[in-house]
Amino acid sequence: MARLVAEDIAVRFGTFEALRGVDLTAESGSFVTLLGPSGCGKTTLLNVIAGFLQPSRGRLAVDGKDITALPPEARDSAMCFQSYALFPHLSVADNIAFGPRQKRVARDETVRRVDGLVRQLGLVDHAGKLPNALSGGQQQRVALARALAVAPGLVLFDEPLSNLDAKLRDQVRNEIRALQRDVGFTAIYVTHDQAEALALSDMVCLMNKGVIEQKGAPRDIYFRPRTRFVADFIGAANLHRGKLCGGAMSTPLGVLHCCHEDGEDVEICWRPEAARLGGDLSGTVKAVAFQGAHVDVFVSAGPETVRLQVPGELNVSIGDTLQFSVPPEGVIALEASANA
Amino acid sequence: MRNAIRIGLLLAPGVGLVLAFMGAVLYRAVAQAFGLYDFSGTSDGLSLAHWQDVLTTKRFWRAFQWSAYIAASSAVIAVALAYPIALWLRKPFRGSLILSAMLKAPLLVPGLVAAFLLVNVISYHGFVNEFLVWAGVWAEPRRMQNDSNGFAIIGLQVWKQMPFAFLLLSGAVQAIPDPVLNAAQDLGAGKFARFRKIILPLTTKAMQAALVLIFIGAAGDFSFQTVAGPPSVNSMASYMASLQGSEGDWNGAAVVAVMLMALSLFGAIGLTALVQLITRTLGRLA
Amino acid sequence: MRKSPFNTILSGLLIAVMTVWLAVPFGMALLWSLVDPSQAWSYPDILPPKLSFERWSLMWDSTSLPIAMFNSYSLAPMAGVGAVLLAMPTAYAFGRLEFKGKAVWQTLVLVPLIMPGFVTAIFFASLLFSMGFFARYPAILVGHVVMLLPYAVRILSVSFSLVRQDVVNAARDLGASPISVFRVAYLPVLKPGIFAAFLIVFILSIEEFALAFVVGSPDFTTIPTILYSYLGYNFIRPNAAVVALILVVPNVILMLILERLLQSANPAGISGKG
Amino acid sequence: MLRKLMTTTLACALMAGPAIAYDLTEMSWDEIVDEAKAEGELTWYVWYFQPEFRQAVKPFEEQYGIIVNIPDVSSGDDALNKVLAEAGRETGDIDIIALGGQAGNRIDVEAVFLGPILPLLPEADRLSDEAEGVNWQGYGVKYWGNQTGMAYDANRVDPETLPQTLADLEAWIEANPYQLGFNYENGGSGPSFIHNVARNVLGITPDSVVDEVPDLVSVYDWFNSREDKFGITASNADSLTRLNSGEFLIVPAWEDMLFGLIRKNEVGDHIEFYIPEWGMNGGGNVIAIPKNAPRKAAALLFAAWLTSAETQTALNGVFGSAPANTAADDSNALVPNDQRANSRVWSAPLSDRDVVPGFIENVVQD
Repeated sequence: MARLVAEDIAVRFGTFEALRGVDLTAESGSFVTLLGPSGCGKTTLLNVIAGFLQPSRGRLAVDGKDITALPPEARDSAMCFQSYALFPHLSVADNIAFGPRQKRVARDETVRRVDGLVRQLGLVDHAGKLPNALSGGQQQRVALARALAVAPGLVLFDEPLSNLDAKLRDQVRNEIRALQRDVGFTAIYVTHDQAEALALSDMVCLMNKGVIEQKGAPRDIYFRPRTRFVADFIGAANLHRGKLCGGAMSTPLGVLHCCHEDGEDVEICWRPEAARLGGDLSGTVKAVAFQGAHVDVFVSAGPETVRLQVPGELNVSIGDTLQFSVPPEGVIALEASANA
Repeated sequence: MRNAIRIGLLLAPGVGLVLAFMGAVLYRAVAQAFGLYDFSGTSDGLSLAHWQDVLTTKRFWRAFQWSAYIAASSAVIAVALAYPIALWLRKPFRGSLILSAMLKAPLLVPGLVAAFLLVNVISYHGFVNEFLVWAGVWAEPRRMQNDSNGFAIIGLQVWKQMPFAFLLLSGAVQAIPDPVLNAAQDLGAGKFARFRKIILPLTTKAMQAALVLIFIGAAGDFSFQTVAGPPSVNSMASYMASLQGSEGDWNGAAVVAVMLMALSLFGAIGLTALVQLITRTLGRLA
Repeated sequence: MRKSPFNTILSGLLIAVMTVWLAVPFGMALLWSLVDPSQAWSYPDILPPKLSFERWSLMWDSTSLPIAMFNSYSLAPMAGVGAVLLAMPTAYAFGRLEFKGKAVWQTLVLVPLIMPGFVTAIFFASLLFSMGFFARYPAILVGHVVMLLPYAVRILSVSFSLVRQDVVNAARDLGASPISVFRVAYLPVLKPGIFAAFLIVFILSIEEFALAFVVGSPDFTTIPTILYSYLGYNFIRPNAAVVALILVVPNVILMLILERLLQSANPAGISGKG
Repeated sequence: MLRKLMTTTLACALMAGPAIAYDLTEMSWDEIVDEAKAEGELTWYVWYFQPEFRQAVKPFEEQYGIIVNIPDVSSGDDALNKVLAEAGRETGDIDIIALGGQAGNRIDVEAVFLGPILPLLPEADRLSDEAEGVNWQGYGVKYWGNQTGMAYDANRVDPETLPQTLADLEAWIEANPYQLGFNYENGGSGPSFIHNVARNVLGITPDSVVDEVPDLVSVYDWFNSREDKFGITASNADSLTRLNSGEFLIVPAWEDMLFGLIRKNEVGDHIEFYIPEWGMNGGGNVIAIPKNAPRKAAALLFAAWLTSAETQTALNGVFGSAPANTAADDSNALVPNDQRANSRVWSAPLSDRDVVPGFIENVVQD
């Protein structure tokens, strides 16, 4: 297990700033996700942590030891690649044993680790096969086993599930989390899938345009987004902008209440599931999407359309007028985004 | 059944023609080596006499050794030069495009012209000699055309064949995905370990193909040998052509042809095995 | 991408070396070809005493250079068309059908590439000799077509495999005749391959020496055989320089065109190895 | 399939070629000339000086209106092989062919060639059917005399110091290591040198009688003991090219070839020529008409023109070749006439064929 501290990491490609001063601390044994749209710098940050990229500024430390200048092969980290990057000429067992052999782990210890991992990840029948003979899910497990075989303090995941189908993805995701708890490594996990991030992480770092917009526990991020970007990226959010006076903002739907200090130009948001049926907000139903447990209802008033999530039993039709309310604790005021 | 006939008909004008032609030529060579189709009309029946005649001459064995030596050195040197360059140019950088275009330039120049250009430059009072004597490196001009080490021919072979090796090898090297190399590095493999454990095994096939094709090409060389080679020794092809052309000895030429094909075959097998062995050994090193 | 001064310096250096490597030999050849017939260039003159283009017109007028060029430049396109046409059915089978022993056939078609050229040439000549077949032009043409067929088969197989079955199906679904299917679904995809195959056979036919030399002996001249005659047996340096330069220039231009065409193609796919 | 295709093509080719049915021996010379003019062109196979010969035959073309095709023939051996290979063919490609005199030893001339043609020629009494010691029995007519000798760089070698005897040569090689170069194949100048050195080493003089090939070990030893003091070249032309560029001081060469090269300034005129007293072989080429020549009358007319005193004089002027017609003027040559006494023949005593293959095996390959 290892505690990673990144301070003021910046990376430049020519004139393009891929990272603009990122600070990140991953506590020992924690699961940290780097989440964000493509091009936000999350993979760049992962490559800096792995050592494939030299930052143009900043420092990295693991357990207090500066590793900024160390090459990847000398770092105590192992990466799981998006494309798996298995060695096509080596059998599954040899792939897994590659790291321990490089790190000059004793022979019987290597054998022990390979056996253990093969068993743990359900690869016993495949140990002698070449990677090409395996399915996508199996390859992913080999990649995971290969990374874990060096017993790293830090395991880096680069969108490891993006090449799997939806069902398999859930399964492997749970396996990863279970393994992380069992084996006890610190995980840095890059993804663009917010559901994955929320489900796995101890801490989510939401990145945008080379900086971390917000970091925190999944609940924090979801229920207390600090900026419009965060609110929008994680889950669905209804946004309003206007003058907040006495904790109230008037919108075409009616007046929304909010526990926040007044201001001339304030942006507020609320989650679709925060809406309650009945109340003094109202609009016309424009579209209805039945989802089983709940119904997504799109309600318009004037130029604005909002999305409500109401229990599945509710029967509404297009054209109806819907009365609803949003409790003040469900309405969040946002800060101006760092990148606005 | 109908499908088999259809496939057969489709293959006939292509593979069929090639096999009929090459089969006839190959049969002809072997048959003439064993005394059939003797045009001089002295004897027409199976015999080993032509083997006896050819294999007892020093001229044949020198040609055999010479061609084996030239082919093996050319193949190894061409690949040894092309390999690091292919690795180096794996990722594009400024100037790398011009460089790889220039590397391919010798493909544009017919072998005969290349040989002529070289002989021109290395002749007794040619550019190289004059320059080195002027610069004081050599006290007097050297006779590089009569060089019994065959450096001129090996140089020409390498010059002409290296682009080919480069194309094959850079194709193979570029086909290795970056993440695979990153993964190896990440798991603790340094530069040399990455080379011998990942790059080498993944490019073995291309390297073997390049070595084999260059070996076979160089073993069968005629033009470089006759234009730029030392006159006191023959290559297998020039000996064969001389037997058939100057002396009208088709059967002797056939013996040389069969031996040349044997040389090509065993050279190819030998080089393939050698590469396999080196790859294995390097891979096993801890 | 990190910039490395090592790369810049090394590549600059290599480019400079290779320029010298190319410029010196060609410069020398050019100088030799310009030696005026009125004054010899011999030791110990460092430079030719007199320069002119006289030797160029002399060589053109008094040698069989024009005939050789005619032979080569008429053989090559015919060999190209022949090889492409004969390669088509096989390439179709290799590129679009699955059948038993396909890999074996795909390897067997490469046999002409690994057979030493002089072996093929001499024993083809021996066959012709036995058959009493004396027409060198068609014999060399057939020889070139067969020897270069592997290249056409390899390139066209790749092209055929790139034709999308859904486009073929769509065309048939819309009621197109076999000819229209070929025109709509196959031809656009095959076109670059056909052109590349034709051009590579063309160039290799022009460069082919062994067969033309042995089968064409003693008097049927192609560009390489006349080159050999002036560079080998009748080696007179200034004349050789003229012939070499006249013949190398069209070749370079053709190869540059081919390079453009094949830029997207994988070289390993063409040579069939790797 | 291939064989079928070829035999079909062959059949077509044969049917297309009309067989010419006339007998030259029964025609008057005027009839032959008329027939030749009707034929209109002819193909002459000659393996050397093709560009020059294309110029030299212009007078013939103008006089008779018959076009002379001179293809680039790769070598004399190849031309001979073609004649032999195609002897069984009904109609060949060759109307008339030039051959080295010694080729007569390798061919059954009566079977392959038309003739005897010598008696048919108007100037027959001034011509010969003997060349290089081989009698062509009238089937071949000598049209070209030439001589091998030693070419040297007169700027750097004093003619007084030129080696004349075997002993001179030994001393000269000792004093000038690696300044002598010669070929062993691709042309006869080097073989002539090897042949004559061998005869001197063995003590064979022109009037010796040699019944069987003597032991040649002493010859091989002579060369092998000096092997790092002479250079092997690739061909006649290569020897002269390298002499011209200053690499060697002395090389064996053909007189006519050197003459031609100097005349066109492909070799500088400081290269001079002599026939040493140890002897060098003289050569002679003949022309002959294959039995299956498609245009026999034109070929015969051309043979008559080529061997005429007028043409022979002209050839001597252009090429420095020794005229084969006794009425021709031979004033153009590289050597004074008294040196001609050093000329030797290829076949006797002791043929070059008995020496050169052994030399290749025991000296070159050693």
